[in-house]
Amino acid sequence: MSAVGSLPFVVSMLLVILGLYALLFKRNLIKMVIGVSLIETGVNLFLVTLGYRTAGVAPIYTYAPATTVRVLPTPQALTLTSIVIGLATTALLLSFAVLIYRHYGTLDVSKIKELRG
Amino acid sequence: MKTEMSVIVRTITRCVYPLILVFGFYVIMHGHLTPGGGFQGGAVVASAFALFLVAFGTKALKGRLNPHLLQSLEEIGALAFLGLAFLGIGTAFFYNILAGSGSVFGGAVPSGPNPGVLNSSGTLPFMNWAVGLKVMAGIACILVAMLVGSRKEAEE
Amino acid sequence: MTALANHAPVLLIAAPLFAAFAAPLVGKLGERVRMAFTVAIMGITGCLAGLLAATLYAQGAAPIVYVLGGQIPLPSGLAVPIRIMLEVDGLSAFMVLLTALVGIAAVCYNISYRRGRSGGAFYDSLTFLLLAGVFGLVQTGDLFNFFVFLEVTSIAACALIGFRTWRNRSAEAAFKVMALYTLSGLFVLLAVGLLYGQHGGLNIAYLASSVRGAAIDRVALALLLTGLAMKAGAVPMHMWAPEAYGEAPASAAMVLVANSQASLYGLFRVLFTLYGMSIGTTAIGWILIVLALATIVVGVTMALIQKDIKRLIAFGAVSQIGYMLLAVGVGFAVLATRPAFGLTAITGGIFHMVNDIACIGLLFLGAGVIVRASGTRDLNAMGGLAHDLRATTVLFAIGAFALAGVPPLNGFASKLLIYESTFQLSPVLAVIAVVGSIFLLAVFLRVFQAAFLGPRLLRGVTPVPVTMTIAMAFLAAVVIGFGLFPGFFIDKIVAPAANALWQGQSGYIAAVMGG
Amino acid sequence: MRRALLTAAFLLVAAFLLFAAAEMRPFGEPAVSAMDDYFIDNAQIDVAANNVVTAVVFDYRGFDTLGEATVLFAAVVGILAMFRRTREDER
Repeated sequence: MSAVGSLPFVVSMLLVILGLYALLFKRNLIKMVIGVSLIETGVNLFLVTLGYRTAGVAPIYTYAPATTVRVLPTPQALTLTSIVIGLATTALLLSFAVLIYRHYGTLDVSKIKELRG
Repeated sequence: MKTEMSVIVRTITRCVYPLILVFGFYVIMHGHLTPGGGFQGGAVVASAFALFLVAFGTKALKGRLNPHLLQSLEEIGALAFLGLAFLGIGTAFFYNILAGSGSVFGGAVPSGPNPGVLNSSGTLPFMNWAVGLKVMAGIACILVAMLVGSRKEAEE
Repeated sequence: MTALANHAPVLLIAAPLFAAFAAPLVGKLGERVRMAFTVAIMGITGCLAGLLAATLYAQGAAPIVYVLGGQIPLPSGLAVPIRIMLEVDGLSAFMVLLTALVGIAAVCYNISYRRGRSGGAFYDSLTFLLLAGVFGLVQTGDLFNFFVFLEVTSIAACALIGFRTWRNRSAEAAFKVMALYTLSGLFVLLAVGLLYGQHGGLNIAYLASSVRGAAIDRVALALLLTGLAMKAGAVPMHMWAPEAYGEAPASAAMVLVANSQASLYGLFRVLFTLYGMSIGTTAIGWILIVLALATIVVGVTMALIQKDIKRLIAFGAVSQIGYMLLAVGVGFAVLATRPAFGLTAITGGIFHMVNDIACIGLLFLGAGVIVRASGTRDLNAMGGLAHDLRATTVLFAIGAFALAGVPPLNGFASKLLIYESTFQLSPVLAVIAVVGSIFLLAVFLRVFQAAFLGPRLLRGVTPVPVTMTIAMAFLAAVVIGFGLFPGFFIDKIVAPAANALWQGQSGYIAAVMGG
Repeated sequence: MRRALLTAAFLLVAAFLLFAAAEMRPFGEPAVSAMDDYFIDNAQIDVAANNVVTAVVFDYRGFDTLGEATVLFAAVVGILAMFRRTREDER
């Protein structure tokens, strides 16, 4: 059945790697926040893919189709939690970026270093 | 900085705003029956606030979105959630005391696929409402604080 | 009383959470009401911590398991725990006591520290959130729940670091630390995901019983170690720590150190309880030892060249994390052969945690008083503060000497255990540790001389409010008490914690899984 | 020098993550699902909820949700504190 093997996991990890790249090598604070956000998305995607069962339907009984294969509910709950945590993190990071901009008038990491001396 | 968008955007916002609110409240209310729940519904409602802020700018702050009220609402939502978790302390923290008790919200549901009963699942709908209130007020609070904070930039 | 004792683990998290949620609302009634409220809740929390520890020690070695939303750990006929559990063993109880100690000192100090400044309700709220997060972190028996509390502490900590919004370095430090904390949190989450995908459970005891050291398990271990070591502030990812401790307000800096120690607790929990013997303990133990030595060396040498008093203490705090990591690394390296000095090393490392938090906390609080009184952080601009701040001078001296490991004080008691045991594994380790301590003593002698002795350089020094002195005196009493009667405290609270690591894995698993 | 170290660390972590993903079990075939099967089978009995995910979020793993609400609360308080009005004399 599993023609795709572990490809979905690899794809979500690629997203994580992309985010890491942005976080480590970009000089703009907003781009770094985007990097963090990308890593979060990658990890969330990874969690959701963990819960899939081939040909499964959502584990909700209201007007559910008559099948017994349902995907696992726990990863969905975990992902929900981690999405909200990601939202909180991103919001706080962005507000720090606004504060930094207020102090230095720039979002470039290397320029901030120069200004600080 | 121009705080208001064009008349088209404002009119459309006025039309769509109540619909988004209704949808958000629906998602919160049916959290234990259909996909969704307190967080998702709260986020939908908050997106209506976001639309409002985008369309009307800081004008929206006057009267409609009072940051102090929002903050208090968020705290009340958080306290309500904590209180609901405390209800079950007779057995254990987070024990669902109402589920299957036969009272107003304790109705049992038939096993397997069914149309759903709104007053079921014990404390779950209350928790959905508490979290929904918390999330909508919280996100709105973040949006307002950031708007005011970044507007200060433009002035300075 | 028994009902209260039964629910103590969760109440210990719920009480600070309640304080955090309600503080801004209560604050609307006035500043004094809010102060009384925070002090009352912290008092209750402290009593609960004592009650929990007393209950655990009374029932012997078996951990306390608290199932959230249910009664029994395992539903009949199932081999996987389905609900979140709190599991308190000797080490958790020790960390709970340590956190309560820090919390009491911080809240007492805050009464006058934050008076008349903006955002007092936010500050109290964030402090309680951080405390609640640490309480959750050290008690939880569920790996995903651990991640959630890790994030609670991250966000509260970063908001506290950036709290002085008018300082440009605060915002910068907060951004940097937040990015790093998030990264470490996501590493932990990724590891949780990997373990869940492999074993289909999230409970630490369940995972510990099913981890066999397969490739995925090892990857998860590496991610967990990286994430937690990052958050504890070990070299090579230590650069955030001095900025964080240096920029945070004094009482928050102390709680931040407790937070770092909670991450260290997580590291120990993962190594000893979750993995234990299923991995090559010697190799990982030596990795920890090398990291620890690097942390000591970097912390001490960087402390030597600092001019800013808070950053200097911060580097001291980094070096102390190295000592704990060193001791426990030694313990883990010899876990397979189990010589007696392994247990001694772990005992020393854990004892050093509480000693470190008392001394570092005392120093940070003292530095807060100094900065508040003199209006500068620059050591070269200070001088002769002993004329005006008599009590602070004595208390700061106690903290500084204890941290450097001068004999009658508590730092010596734990460092002696560390030296003894590391010497038996390899004399080089002990020598580096001793040299580090000597340099630290030199650093703090210089600070003491620069800030307190000499002619009076500053005029119009602000007097110290009495609650701030009480908070410092409380910590100083801990420092002296632990220094004078180390045997008593090791016997009562440190030995159960060390045993929980050294041979507690099977008990930890059995408490949930049965048999 | 710094950049080279950073690149090396990045490449190491990337290779590591890809290795982990490739080692995973095949997609769509959970290795152990006893816990989740319990949820699917018993959510309607234990919690009387049709939506199993909500049952997990608010009942079986309700404590996580409390933590998550706490995180959001902390972020809101933090952001409000960041943009608060400060007094001139405390600077």
